Amino acid sequence: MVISTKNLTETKSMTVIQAINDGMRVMLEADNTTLVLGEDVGKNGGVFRATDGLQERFGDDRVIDTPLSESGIVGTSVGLAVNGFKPIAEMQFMGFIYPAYDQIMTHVSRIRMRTMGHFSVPMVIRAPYGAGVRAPEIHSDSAEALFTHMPGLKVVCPSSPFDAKGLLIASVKDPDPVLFMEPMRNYRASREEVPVDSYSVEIGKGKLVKEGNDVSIITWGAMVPVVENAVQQIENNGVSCEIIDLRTLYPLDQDIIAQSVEKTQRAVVVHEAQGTGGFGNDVVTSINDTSFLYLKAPVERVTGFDIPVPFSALEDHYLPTPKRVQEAVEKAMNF
Amino acid sequence: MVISTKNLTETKSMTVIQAINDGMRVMLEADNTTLVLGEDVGKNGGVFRATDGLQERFGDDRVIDTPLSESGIVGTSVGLAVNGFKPIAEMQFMGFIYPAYDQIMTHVSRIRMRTMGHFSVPMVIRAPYGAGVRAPEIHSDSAEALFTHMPGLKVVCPSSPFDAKGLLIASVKDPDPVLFMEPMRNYRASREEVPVDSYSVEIGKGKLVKEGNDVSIITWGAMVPVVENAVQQIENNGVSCEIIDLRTLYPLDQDIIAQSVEKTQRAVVVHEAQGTGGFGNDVVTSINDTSFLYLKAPVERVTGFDIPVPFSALEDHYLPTPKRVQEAVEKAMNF
Amino acid sequence: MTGHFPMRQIIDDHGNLLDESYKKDLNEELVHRLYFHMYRIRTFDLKAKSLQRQGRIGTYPPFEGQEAAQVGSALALGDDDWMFPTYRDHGAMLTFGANMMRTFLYWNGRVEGCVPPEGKKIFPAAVPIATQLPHAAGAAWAEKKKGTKNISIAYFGDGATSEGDFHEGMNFASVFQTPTIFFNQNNQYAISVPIDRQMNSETIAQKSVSYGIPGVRIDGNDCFVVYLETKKAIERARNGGGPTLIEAVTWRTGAHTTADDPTKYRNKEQGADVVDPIVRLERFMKNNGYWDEKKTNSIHEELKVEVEQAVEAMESYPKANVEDLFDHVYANPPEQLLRQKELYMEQLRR
Amino acid sequence: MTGHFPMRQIIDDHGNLLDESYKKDLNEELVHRLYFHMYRIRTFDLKAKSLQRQGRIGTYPPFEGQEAAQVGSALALGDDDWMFPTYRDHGAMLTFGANMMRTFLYWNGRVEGCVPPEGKKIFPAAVPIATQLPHAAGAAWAEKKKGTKNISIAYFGDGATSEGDFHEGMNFASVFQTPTIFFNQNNQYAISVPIDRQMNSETIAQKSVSYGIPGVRIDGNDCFVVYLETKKAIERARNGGGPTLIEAVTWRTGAHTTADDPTKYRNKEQGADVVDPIVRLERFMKNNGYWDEKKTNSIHEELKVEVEQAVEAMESYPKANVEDLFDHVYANPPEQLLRQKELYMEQLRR
Ligand SMILES: Cc1ncc(C[n+]2csc(CCOP(=O)(O)OP(=O)(O)O)c2C)c(N)n1
Ligand SMILES: Cc1ncc(C[n+]2csc(CCOP(=O)(O)OP(=O)(O)O)c2C)c(N)n1
Ligand SMILES: [Mg+2]
Ligand SMILES: [Mg+2]
Repeated sequence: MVISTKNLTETKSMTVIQAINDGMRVMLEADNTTLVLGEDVGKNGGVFRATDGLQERFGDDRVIDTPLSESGIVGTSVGLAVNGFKPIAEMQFMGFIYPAYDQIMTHVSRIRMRTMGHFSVPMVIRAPYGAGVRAPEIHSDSAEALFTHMPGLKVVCPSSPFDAKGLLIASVKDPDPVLFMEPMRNYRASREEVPVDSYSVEIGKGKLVKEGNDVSIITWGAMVPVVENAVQQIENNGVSCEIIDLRTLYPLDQDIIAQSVEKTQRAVVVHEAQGTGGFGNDVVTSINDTSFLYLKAPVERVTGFDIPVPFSALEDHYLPTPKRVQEAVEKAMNF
Repeated sequence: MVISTKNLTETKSMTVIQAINDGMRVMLEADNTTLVLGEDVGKNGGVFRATDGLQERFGDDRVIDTPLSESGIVGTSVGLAVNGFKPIAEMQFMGFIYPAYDQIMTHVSRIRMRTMGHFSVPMVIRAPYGAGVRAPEIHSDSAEALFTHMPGLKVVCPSSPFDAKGLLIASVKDPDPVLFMEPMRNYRASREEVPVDSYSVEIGKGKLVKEGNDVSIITWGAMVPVVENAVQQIENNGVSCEIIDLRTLYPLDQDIIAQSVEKTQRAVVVHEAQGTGGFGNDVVTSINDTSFLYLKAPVERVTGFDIPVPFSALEDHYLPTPKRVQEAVEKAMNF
Repeated sequence: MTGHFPMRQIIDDHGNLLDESYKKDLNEELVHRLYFHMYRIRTFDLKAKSLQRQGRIGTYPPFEGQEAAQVGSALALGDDDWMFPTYRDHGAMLTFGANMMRTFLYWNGRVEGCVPPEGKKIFPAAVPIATQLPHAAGAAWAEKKKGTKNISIAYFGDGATSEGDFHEGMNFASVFQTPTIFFNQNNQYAISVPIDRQMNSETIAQKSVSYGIPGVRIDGNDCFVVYLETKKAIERARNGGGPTLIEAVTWRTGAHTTADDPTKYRNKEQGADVVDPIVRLERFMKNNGYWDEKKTNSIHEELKVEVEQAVEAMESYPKANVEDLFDHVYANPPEQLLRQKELYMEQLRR
Repeated sequence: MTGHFPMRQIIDDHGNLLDESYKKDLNEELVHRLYFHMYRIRTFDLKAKSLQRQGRIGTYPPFEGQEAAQVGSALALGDDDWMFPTYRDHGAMLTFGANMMRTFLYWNGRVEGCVPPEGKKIFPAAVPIATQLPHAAGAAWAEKKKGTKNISIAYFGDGATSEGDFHEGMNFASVFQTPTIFFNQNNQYAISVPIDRQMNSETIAQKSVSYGIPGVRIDGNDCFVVYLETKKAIERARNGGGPTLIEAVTWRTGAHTTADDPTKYRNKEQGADVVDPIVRLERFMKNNGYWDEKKTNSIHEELKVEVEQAVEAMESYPKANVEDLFDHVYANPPEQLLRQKELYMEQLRR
């Protein structure tokens, strides 16, 4: 669902990274309590240029270069948020969010609960994530499962330019903290017409990317294009695939999954994080809970292997590929 | 499987905490590269007395009070481990492991991989975990799922005195780092005859706690006694339950689960961490993968709710209870 | 480095004024306010310990011995300032306006104990050590951005200085020159770990050098120096002078918490020479003609009544509500959470 | 505080000896060793940048301008010491004995690049900032426990000082008096963030005050002061004197990495006055009769050949082996991982 009171007919062709930049621009304009802070987000405009031009436009007291200190960034954002500001904090890469894990786990996600709503710390933590861009070690982690297991936080992960802007705006407007995961691999991979004005894409709703009848493929973020690519091959073989882009991981859109799986009766979950402990297991459980009797085959998972994301020379062997997706679909079909 | 070259006939009645103390004693004696370090583990003997008497016996250069600094404790343990020592590092409570998350995620678990085995950092990170002991906020977290999603690490969680000592010794001897979770609630809850000598319980093997025919209840740690308690009620109603104590979460003993579920054809997973993102989802997926066709009902889960572990006045409402287990079994049976 | 950070005192252990020039700052109203609040939180603290022994509240961390540090600093704050305390700072919180009944509730495992009175900017006690320092930097930064003169104060112990968040919070505050008071209570122990095992520096105050900010070491059992030095740092902060690190040297008279046994790790002799901060103030009052036995007794009586009434109110407070568990995790609880709540409430009714 | 931590120098920008008393320490062998290694790693660095431009290796972080700091410190180490570098310290690593071919491999995304020569205690470059400081404290602590005289050195940048692990690592080292050298290269930028936005302290050296350990600020582009001060700190550490913080003030001549565009955040003028550390050494050599044009040319030639051969060896190195992905995560890979490997290897063969 798209919520907007404004004119959405004026659009511009944008990449994911441009859409994210534009989402921040819109919110910095709309509400002067909105802040952007992080390492290199100001003068440099971000190592991916996500915040390009924002400091020039909104000043260095609103778009703020911070010390190299993730726990400090998130921890001071707690103080800013509880005192009336709306921080959009950038973690330069998701693999560098771990020093802030304590702050997110013990404070960001718990302050509303701890004070029965007296204090709250609405903020957005942006984190570029994922492998496949030949980044150095640690830069390629996909750590959503460490945050979906954290009540009080929402976890959002768009795959397309339109959703990226709309979900980012929704996240900034959300009364609760949101981890906003950005698939680096999609940053400049494609363009889409994106409204220039403000609009929201509702948090907690998946998207039916493509209808199909034989098998449901459930995925998110950087794996959406991989699945789309695989499906082209698979449909050549006469298997009709439905593709669901979850877009939000917590809260999970269990209905869209159940509806699809109850129609197709077969499901494949695709994500790039390691399988063990991965969020794919939650999707499997959700299907187990809602749609057990409909299933004609076990739910297949195509995920990263249970190994650290490899150095770049071999990272493509870690990531789900169209071929691996294809074989999983075959397995589900031939069960 | 129990591995020992020694006399196991001489035993002593021990609680879980005594067994853990004894496991450290045995390893400090056996190998003078073994170190124990952490906050208050020395002179004070640990806030739970887990390390009671060890500093007196082995000296303060082997049983070491450290500064209040979890990342420092784990980070220096990396240096100690790579340079020939075997640190047993204590996190005073699992809820205070988060400041060390970065060290564990980016170094402890990855150094072997990163150097193709040239360097390794065998160490044990002990962490008392879980709710139900009326501890202050944050002290009651059960964070296993944040570590099973971390290749390179093993995650062990005994429930009984015998397993606690044997698994601790196995963990110290393991060539890889092990997160050793200790169910606080079980620390003094029961006693068992435990060999005085050294012995190992194999990492990666679950235990059949009780045979049964109608439903498999899979659990670990502090939930084992809760399940046992529930089963007494349930069996009064004529339902025969099999109980499996996983004991190790990574690597997961998929065989013991599959064997049981293929016999009973129904399964209930019980753990105290929040359901979403919880390790129970991995168990569900494992059953989905191995035993789909055997299942007569969806796998039921009894877990903590998707809320932060509450303050102590209401913590019992968060935790799985025998009643909740019982109702889940009924649901599985009546599906 | 101690040379640079000598411990400042205004009165000595016998209650004698060490520096006559301070005399003008020590008016009667201040002296009585300090005494009142120190005695008040002492009364609270002793009561809490006794309730714990009787099983009427849970584990409790006494602050006995630290009353001068907590009251002196809290009284220096303005109404619109922010407080970021730890689990041992309920004395400071009560002095700054926290509700006593709710404070007892907190130690009885009730989340309601974290909710401050409307308008009082008191954050819940930080349980994970040192994590509140960046919060205090952030909240003060927000005040600066808004253009107010409000400041924030973060309380923390000697042990807290070893955590990364101590460093990151101090660094942020110094870089952005936030009006933040980092108020350290160096009670010389972190549970069982003495300060010389916690750090190799002779003082905590000298850690201010890392951040290029003022640092001061004071006798934390001298309520006057605590009050006046905190006040000075606050004035500087209000006027754009940025953060200050204050090390208040004090002593934890009792156990770390009611679950702790300090005989495991310290001798009887340790701390034997420490004069109770309330006794010190009494001596000063007697030496300087501020002592009025009758008035004092009536204050003691009044405080006893206040504390007893708070206990009563705590014990007759409505029972914890299970639904609260689910209702405050999100502003608008997601469907999947509402389902969990519904099922559980149903089960409870069965 | 800069008063306490003036920047030490031995030669000035023109290569003039500032203090004759050092003359005795600067023997010919040392001068030539420093020159050789600085020129060597410069040759490597320039080659790496050029390979990156040609797409023959991945993103690369040049250390140009920091050669004196890296070589001077690395040459002060003994064979049995430990090195804990960052991604920008391949100059120090090469000088200490890392294999050049493997260093190129590393920047080509190959994990093999992390494996040091047998017996060389060189840890892989730390990617998460400041995380290696506690490692260095731990490894040195182990040496102390073993009763050896070996020490460890941790390299880190100015930006790294803002992280909690900087603080926790320094604190552990100071409390346990581990023989650790904390060698800071203050190149004045952390990607785009200048040091005055990183910290409010005038120097990094003064952060040693927090830990009660020696701290020294040196001209990091003066290879002699780097070498001699590092040596001094190492000797102190070997003899039980504990850790030292060294701030080597230097300048990152180029971009943060080959993916970075410094014109976004710094002017052309910035750094224009910084004299290249190799030029400074050359000037000194010329001023003092150490310069031999012919010999120098032949060294340059020799180094060019070494680097070219390393590139060749890197490019003809066996292709990355997929099985390695699964084989080094655990000493004995668990069954569930072996199954993943097996299935994937099968799939690759299909
Ligand atoms: C991150 C973290 N680690 C460990 C603990 C357990 N713990 C509670 S209080 C305490 C000692 C704190 O000492 P100090 O900072 O000196 O404060 P004091 O208790 O003396 O007031 C410890 C280790 C904790 N609460 N948080
Ligand atoms: C924990 C962490 N956060 C962020 C990054 C991204 N990052 C890589 S290098 C760098 C700047 C480091 O600056 P400095 O410590 O001065 O070292 P230099 O690059 O100048 O050598 C940043 C922010 C990282 N690698 N690790
Ligand atoms: Mg203390
Ligand atoms: Mg730098």
